[in-house]
Amino acid sequence: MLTLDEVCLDYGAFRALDRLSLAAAEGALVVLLGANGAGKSSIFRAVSGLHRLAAGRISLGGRDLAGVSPAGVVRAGLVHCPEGRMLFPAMTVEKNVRLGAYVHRRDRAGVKRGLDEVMAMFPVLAEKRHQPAGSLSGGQQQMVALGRALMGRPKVLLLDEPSLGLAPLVVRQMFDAVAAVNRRGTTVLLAEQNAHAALGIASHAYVVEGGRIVLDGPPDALRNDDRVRRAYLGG
Amino acid sequence: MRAAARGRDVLFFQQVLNGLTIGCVYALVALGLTLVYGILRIPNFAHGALYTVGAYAAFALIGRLGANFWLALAGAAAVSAGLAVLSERLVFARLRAAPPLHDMIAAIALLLFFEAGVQAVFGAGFFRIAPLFPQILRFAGLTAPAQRILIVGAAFALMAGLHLFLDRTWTGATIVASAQNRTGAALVGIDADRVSMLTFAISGALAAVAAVLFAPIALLSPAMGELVITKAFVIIILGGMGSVAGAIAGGLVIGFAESFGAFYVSTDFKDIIAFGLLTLILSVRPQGLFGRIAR
Amino acid sequence: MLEVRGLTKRFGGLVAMRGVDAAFPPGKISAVIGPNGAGKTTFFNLVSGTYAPTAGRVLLGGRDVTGLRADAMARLGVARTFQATALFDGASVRDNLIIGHRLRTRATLWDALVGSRRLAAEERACRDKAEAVLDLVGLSRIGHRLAGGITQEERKRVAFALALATEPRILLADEPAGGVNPGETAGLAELMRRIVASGVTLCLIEHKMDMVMRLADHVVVLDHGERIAAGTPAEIRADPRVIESYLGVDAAGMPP
Amino acid sequence: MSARPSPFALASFALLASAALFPVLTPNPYYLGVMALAFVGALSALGLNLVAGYAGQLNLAHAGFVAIGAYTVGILTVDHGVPFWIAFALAGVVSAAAGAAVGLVSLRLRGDTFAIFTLCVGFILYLGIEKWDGLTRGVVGLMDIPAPPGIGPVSFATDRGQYYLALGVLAVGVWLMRRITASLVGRSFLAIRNGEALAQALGLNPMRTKLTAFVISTFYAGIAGALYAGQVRFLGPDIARETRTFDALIFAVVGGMGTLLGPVVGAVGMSWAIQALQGLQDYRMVVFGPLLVLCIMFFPAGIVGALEARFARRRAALAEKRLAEAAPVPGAAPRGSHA
Repeated sequence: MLTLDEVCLDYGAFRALDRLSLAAAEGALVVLLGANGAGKSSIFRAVSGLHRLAAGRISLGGRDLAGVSPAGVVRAGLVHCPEGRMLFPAMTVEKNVRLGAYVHRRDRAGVKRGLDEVMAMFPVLAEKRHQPAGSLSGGQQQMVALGRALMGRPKVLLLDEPSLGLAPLVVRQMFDAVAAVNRRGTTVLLAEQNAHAALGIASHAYVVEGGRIVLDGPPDALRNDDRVRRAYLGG
Repeated sequence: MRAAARGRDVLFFQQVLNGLTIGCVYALVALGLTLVYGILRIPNFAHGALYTVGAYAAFALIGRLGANFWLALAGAAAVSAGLAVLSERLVFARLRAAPPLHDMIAAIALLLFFEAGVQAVFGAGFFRIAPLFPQILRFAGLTAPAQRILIVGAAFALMAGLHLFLDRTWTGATIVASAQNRTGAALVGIDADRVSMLTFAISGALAAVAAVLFAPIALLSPAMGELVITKAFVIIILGGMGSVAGAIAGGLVIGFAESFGAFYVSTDFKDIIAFGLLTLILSVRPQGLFGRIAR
Repeated sequence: MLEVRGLTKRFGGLVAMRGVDAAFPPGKISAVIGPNGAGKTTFFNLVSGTYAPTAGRVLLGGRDVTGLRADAMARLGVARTFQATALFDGASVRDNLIIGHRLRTRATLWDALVGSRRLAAEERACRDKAEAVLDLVGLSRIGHRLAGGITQEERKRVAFALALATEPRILLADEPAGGVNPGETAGLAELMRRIVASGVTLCLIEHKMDMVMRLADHVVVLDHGERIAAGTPAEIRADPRVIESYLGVDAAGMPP
Repeated sequence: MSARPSPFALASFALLASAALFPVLTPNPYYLGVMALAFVGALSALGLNLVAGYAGQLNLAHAGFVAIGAYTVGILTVDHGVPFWIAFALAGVVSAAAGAAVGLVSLRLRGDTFAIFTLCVGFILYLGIEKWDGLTRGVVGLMDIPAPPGIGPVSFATDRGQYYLALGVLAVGVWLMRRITASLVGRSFLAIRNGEALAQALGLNPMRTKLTAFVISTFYAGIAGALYAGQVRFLGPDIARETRTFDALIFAVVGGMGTLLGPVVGAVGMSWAIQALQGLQDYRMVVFGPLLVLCIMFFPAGIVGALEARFARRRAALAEKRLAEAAPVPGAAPRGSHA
């Protein structure tokens, strides 16, 4: 479904991704593990067109994504739910979510249906739908971000650290939601620091270090791997 | 005794109407400025020139092509909107990665260019556009020039329209969203270039409409935009840079302050009132009234 | 020695830091770690005087320095580096470093106008200092290069050199090895050991965990703006709360 | 210290020598007047360049401070009979004092807000001059300002005298500015421009540093105004207008913001360009506006900035070469080859 082939990405003189390759099959839930600064977000920025590649190829369902604008990537069916959420803080919850359907705006009935689905998925958002998104708690904001991303009807969903700064209970809710989205057929690429929780729902996992993939395999194989542990605790 | 009190009431009403008129003009100019600030994050010093160009475009359409007032208004809006879009495409879009100082200098350069262009075509003299409604309305002993009523009515209609546009339409939402989080907007598929061009076009059109409506009361001169734009800056600093409601409220506040200041203090110093207010407030609160300045 | 007690910071309604205690033993390397968004940079901003804390105290050598501005803290010997260092790209690396010693000089505008002897002496002192710190960070060979043309790793070294030119007692380094490759990281670790050996207390925020664990004598772990652990690297590695916050074994209640 | 004069010294000497010879080569009084005014513009741009180019704070009220200096001379000499040279010195002081007051309020604002606010201050100054008839004579203007009286055998009554006076003051201005910018004080300004947070972490007090730059720059503005008053001998409120600030800004940008000689080169060059486009006098911005835009887009360092960058690169390359010859390190790969 989504493949990265020898991708390089530079920030000025710094090479953030160094000939990195990975693939996510249709319907898979692929987890990217790695410490802060390992390059997980850079992978996402490369895929969603926010940052130009220095080299390599990215393809989505056989289509080359090189040089496609962020808007074009969304239209092609790939939605990036970024780290830090990037909400529109002064807009209401409902508008934030609704804007996720911007590329499908002409399908009014579909937008309405999508909005209802998101509100059903996160009832707390339905309660607060007319409040400014910036006034919500971190967990609720993450729900808005996920809901907004789902409104783009992604075939592939990139989720960057959805558990960031959230309380354990909320993290669990978030992961349940991600697993549910995946079960309904969306391919998910999930970057996480919360390794065990992420491995619990993954179908495949990669460990990213210094802008390269250093290890990959099924979750069970990685769960007790020393290198996974080392990625976090340096041990 | 009663006649004197009555006279005071009439004069008071006159000041309210004057304040409302000028406040509406300021608000329309400040609205465009604040929208562009939201997208560009730099003060567009050239905005005042769009105001001037708009007025002269209408003047030319009426005087040389015999257009009627409404047609001239639409034409002026189109000219200013077009120039705004051109300056965005040719200049600001290409300076995105440059230091903010460069954007500001470029904006100043555009301002100088537009002003000089107007002067080169029309000369330095003063002109006047005939009011659409020259009559004076009388109501319950109060009098009001119809043109002022037209300004207030049209301005409020435009503000309401702009509010509905930003609040209710997909296209309007793209502007609001981009101002609040540019990356977030890109990630839902909003085309940043399109939003920038649209925002500049709206800002130019609003400035031109304000200028044309006000032109029958004020006079046309190449420097007519300078004072208005400077006050519009005062307004968006006070009202919060990027805030639409702040621009409208700030515009009206400054309008009233000027009209009453001119009446009760001195006409000579009415133009200083806005700046004095700004200095006073920023001396006490450097972060502005709404605390969004010191980012 | 630098110490904070009950450090708390609120931004509006948001509590960014809550009651953090920490002490940075002199002559040692301390590290502040924690997941993204744990409040590490906020912590540095509070300690270095960029923000004033809402509550709590900052003590420097027993003296209460809470609420002092960053420039005053720098003069007291608390230096800091940033994740990205803005240099004057059109000037040489050496010239860029001269300003680092300005706070130890006293020449005024008047000295500049009359070209006083004091100014000349102090400018010489600043140049000598620049030379000395260039040498310390191992950049003597590229001191003449334009700052715009040096590598990411060299920039990181220049950031250290600038901070060292202020003659600090304590140096707070924000991601000193961020954005450099593994080989260069080892070199920077070596540099940090040298800095500590020269008598400066070092405290860093770093994401490269293996480096932190090998380098630091003392580690403070932050999560959600609170201190969840402090101790030696070995203690930290075995601390259940730390493992939980990083690996999330049971935190999310997921089946193992 | 080194025996070889620096490129800066050479350039300054060449400029100064040709400027000194100019009246001999072209006795045309009109051209002398143009040049004398260009020197005044250069002095004003030199001040603006310090606060905007070095310290990074775009002060759009600059012309207001030039006007304060000019009116100080005009009012003191015409209305109070104060000798010209005393008024001349006071002009700088009064402008600098006003600069200190304005700076204390405005420098607490950052970047774009500072620029907007100073634009408003400029308007206040302009409107103040225009409306305060009792002091400034308002729109009528101040007339019959005395010419600068001669000092000893030197007379400033002639065009040539005026020319040399302006040149002399400018030369002193550049020389002092060189001392400031090359010193630790000047380096502090650059540090603030590069980033206030880092500068403050290095122990610099941002407010004090910016205020110092602002006050010096307004002092230069005041002296420029005083020269102007003695040269033109008539003052109207228009000299405080923001277009005059923009003129100084154009001089600095074209010549090179943040370089010492940039404003001088820009002022002289642009003044002659304006002469060449004489027919456009009032509409010169039709040409200069786009020129400024192009300059900021494609040539942001300006004339002197580009030259300095070239010198800096060559110097770095030379040092590299000398180093390699002096101590070849076996096996040391050339660094920076990553790019």
